[in-house]
Amino acid sequence: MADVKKVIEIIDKIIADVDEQKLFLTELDNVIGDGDHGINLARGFDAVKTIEDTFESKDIGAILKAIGMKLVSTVGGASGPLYGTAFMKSGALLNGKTEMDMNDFIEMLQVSIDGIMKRGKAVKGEKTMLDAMIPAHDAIKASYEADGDAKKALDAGVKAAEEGIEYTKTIIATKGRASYLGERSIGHQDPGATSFTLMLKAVQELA
Amino acid sequence: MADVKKVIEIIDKIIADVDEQKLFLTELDNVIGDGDHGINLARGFDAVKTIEDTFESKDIGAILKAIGMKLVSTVGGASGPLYGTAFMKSGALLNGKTEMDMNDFIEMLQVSIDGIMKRGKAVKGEKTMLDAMIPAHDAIKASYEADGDAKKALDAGVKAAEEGIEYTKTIIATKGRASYLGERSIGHQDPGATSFTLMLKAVQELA
Amino acid sequence: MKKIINAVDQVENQMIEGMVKAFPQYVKKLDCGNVVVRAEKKTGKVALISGGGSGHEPAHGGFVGKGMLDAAVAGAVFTSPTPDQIYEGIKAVDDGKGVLMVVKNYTGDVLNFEMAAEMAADMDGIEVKEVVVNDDVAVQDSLYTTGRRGVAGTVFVHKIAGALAEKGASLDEVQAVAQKVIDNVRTMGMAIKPCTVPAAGEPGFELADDEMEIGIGIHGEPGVEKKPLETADEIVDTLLEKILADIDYSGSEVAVMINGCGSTPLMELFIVNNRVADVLAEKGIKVYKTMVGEYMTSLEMEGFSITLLRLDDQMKELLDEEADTPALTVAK
Amino acid sequence: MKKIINAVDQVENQMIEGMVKAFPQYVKKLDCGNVVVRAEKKTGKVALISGGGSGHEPAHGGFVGKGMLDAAVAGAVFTSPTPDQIYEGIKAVDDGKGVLMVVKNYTGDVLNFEMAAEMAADMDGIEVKEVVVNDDVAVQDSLYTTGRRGVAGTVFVHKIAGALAEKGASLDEVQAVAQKVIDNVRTMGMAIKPCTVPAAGEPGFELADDEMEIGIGIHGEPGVEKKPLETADEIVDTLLEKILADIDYSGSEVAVMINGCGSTPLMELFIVNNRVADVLAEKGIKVYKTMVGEYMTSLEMEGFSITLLRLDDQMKELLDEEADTPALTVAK
Ligand SMILES: Nc1ncnc2c1ncn2[C@@H]1O[C@H](COP(=O)(O)OP(=O)(O)O)[C@@H](O)[C@H]1O
Ligand SMILES: Nc1ncnc2c1ncn2[C@@H]1O[C@H](COP(=O)(O)OP(=O)(O)O)[C@@H](O)[C@H]1O
Ligand SMILES: [Mg+2]
Ligand SMILES: [Mg+2]
Ligand SMILES: [Mg+2]
Ligand SMILES: [Mg+2]
Repeated sequence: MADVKKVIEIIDKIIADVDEQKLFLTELDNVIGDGDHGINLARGFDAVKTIEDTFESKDIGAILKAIGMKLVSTVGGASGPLYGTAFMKSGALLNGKTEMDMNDFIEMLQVSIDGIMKRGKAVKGEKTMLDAMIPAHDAIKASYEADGDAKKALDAGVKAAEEGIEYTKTIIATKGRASYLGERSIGHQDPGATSFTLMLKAVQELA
Repeated sequence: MADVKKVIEIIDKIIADVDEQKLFLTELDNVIGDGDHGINLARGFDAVKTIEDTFESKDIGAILKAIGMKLVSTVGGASGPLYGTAFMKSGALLNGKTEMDMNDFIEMLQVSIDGIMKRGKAVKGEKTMLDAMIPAHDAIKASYEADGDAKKALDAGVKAAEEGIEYTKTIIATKGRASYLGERSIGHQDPGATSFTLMLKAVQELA
Repeated sequence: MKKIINAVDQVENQMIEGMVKAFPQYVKKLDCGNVVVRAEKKTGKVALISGGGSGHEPAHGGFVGKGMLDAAVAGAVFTSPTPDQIYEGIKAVDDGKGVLMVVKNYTGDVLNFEMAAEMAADMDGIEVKEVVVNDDVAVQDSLYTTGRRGVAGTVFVHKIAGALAEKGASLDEVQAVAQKVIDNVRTMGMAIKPCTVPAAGEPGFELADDEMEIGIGIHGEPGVEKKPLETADEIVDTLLEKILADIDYSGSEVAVMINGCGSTPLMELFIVNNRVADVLAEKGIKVYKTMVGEYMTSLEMEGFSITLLRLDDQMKELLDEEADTPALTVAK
Repeated sequence: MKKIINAVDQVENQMIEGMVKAFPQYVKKLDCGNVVVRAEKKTGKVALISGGGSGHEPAHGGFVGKGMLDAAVAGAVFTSPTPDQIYEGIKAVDDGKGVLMVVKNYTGDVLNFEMAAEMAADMDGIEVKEVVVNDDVAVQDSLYTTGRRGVAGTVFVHKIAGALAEKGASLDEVQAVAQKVIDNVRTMGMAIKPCTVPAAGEPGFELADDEMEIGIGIHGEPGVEKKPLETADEIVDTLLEKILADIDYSGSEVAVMINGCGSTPLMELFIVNNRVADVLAEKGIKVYKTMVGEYMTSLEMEGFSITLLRLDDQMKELLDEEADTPALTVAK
């Protein structure tokens, strides 16, 4: 699925996409949060950019761990520790590897979800990034287990994540800042679910 | 020229006119001062209105003194002590009188001017109320001494006061808040010169 | 966006630098980031650390000093600080007696502070405890939310827990009194004008010329409702009603805080207090102490919050203890 | 006009009432009007009285208390108080040692205070002296003007002369030190947003979205020029240049005040101080003490002023003396 070079390529694209979608993500957060999700993530991935030149000499696990630590120490807010935890857990999983396959990726999603659920004390259906992550993981896993087609599996994952975003519009937030809005949060999509989908799309396109 | 009843009538008109011109005077003060001259005077003459029912039993001197004290204690700003002094000095001059004639009025203007000049340490040509008062006094005096026609004299006074207002547009303020503007005060008429003219017009119309 | 700043990405740094340069007798900045600690470390006591996003000045750096905080960590505007910075703050102020973190109840703050506490415990064996302030009655505390937000009442936690720590109490005692303040403090706010996060460039919400937002949070988060602007007295009555309904203040003594959100003239805060004092007097609630000013702001948001703290003898005594910080001084 | 008030003609009264209700331990109001005096009259000392229009809160009522003022008289918004009220204030605080009036240099203030002083001298034989503060370098002090305006530097006069009076000095001594402060204090301000006098209902001046007014007065009076908005650092440089050109600060120690005009977020004031501190350090001017906050506001005007006070040993000592007032507390 991906070697170190490919992973770096994907990270590169995520950095660029987050930057490009910064205002959009912030605008989403403005409606039901505090209007900084795009700013936060962009600050984090800009910082990741500054350590990118160290990646080539690292294994995939070390790269993901370094990204996780960078995100934790620069993003702040709720999403910083959550995405940071996801990358750090993924790094621990892929420790020493210079190649990863689809099964690695599926497991990586799983440990990310577990890490985020534990840190954020959240479950599915609370209008968070988990509502894109969990369906994406499940769809990728099901599709890949069915026919072993990686591309198809990733397409299914993105589709599920996008449906997850739509789903967040229909529910009341019970975690994060959007929960203060109660009923008023209905009708608006979750910024974190949106940013996760953006990252998954980079994998789909390049892996 | 005026008995107690007439004086009360004139005061009544001044109260009404100040109220009517409040925004205009304030607007003038906004341009070269701090935008409160109309508000200040209206507050003062509104307060005068509350003691008007005591006037009938008083002589003209006592009425003017009471007005002066009321203005001093309610107007504030620069114009409060200045107009207050003018009315108090006029009251002292007309102490005990229940009738006043044109000579009384001319002398009343003179003590008012003297009082204001002393308190405000100002002279003619500094872009203040004095630039309407002094020419008005001089014109009334000259006209009345020439032919003894009170109406003509008051007309001449109002005309001189209005020319005084025009004159204030042409000079730099060297007293009061407008002096902070330096050159920038040129082109704008003085609020105090304007409010004095308003009062003189009430006398002209009713006396 | 019309602001007196230099560059959007410099506001946090330059704010902290400007604060530290103004008050070198009180505070200094750690090299590692926007962490402010007492100019001279106070030893032999439990250390108090707080923090949160920037944009709430003087909170929290302004409350670092004698009788209040030992450290304050400032994140980006309206964004929780990161665990590494909080961790550095914890390490800098711990003196072996343990550290109490005063955290406002936002997911971001809670997650980042807890991660930092884990780091300090795991890597340095520092005993770190936490209290989570949740005084904002505008949002419901229910199973279906993350609970009430932490707002201006936090300053009372700093003052009272800080005073007890200064007297040499144990970590458990300091945590207990901090929790007692939290259990007894309630706040509600409103705004008539939004604020603009510099990096965003646009106001966080919109209000028409005749509208106000009741129950606003300190990041401009909505609360109860948007409605036509009312008189100061009517607004106060609405806020007080909610606060007084939340816990029973009857017959008790309270500390009152009228907190400006950043661009509310003091004149208006006093007009607000005029009504607050009258209503409390009517209800037989005795005011022990009133604070009027800017304690927990939201950049240039215009509005105010009312905080009521129900006092007991211990809290009264600690409220009156000496404090000497850039933003709050209580003379003995 | 969007304000948190009840009625335009009640703002001054309700502001004073709200202040007195907030700080009964410090101040009380005289029955005769908006005159605020210490809650407990301090006897055996020269009394200090100040005042001016309302709308400058916390000035001047917020500075009534130990080590500062004995009385403050508040007029209508931006309008000098009247002589009868000032006279009542003088009578209330005089204790046979004489009264010093601290007047800001505006025709209205000077005329009304002087009339009050005449009344107190004539009718009650009270010895009243006066100092006139004129720290604003934005306007030229020439024979052809009424001289420089009195602005935020006034607070240093209150602090330093108040401290000397508290120590029991004579009226002449207190007047002399007040005059010394005036001779050594300079201020200049700017604004990016005007304010609206409640009774007027419209802003006192206009600024486009990208404009600022340099040299603004505390009632929104223009000063030097209207020009495009610059960075905080550039603005500071402009203001400091004017201040430093007015008297020679080189090699001296100064007290710095960064004063918010009413709706400037503290964050921006700290960013301003960051530059002020750097420039003064560069020029070898030593900062003895810095104050950052709202001391002399202009309703909800957005902007700030910088004040520099050149200190000598006496002024340094008096600046550090204990003060305990609603708006300024210096702990010993
Ligand atoms: N407890 C939680 N568990 C999982 N995700 C969460 C939780 N709280 C918030 N989030 C996610 O974080 C996103 C907001 O991130 P961000 O705006 O960067 O932080 P903040 O809310 O602190 O400003 C939300 O859209 C949501 O997806
Ligand atoms: N020294 C002075 N002598 C005479 N008139 C003065 C003097 N200073 C100001 N004035 C008058 O007072 C007017 C302003 O009054 P007002 O706006 O009520 O007071 P303030 O300037 O204190 O706000 C000016 O227009 C001017 O005519
Ligand atoms: Mg957010
Ligand atoms: Mg005026
Ligand atoms: Mg945030
Ligand atoms: Mg005025």
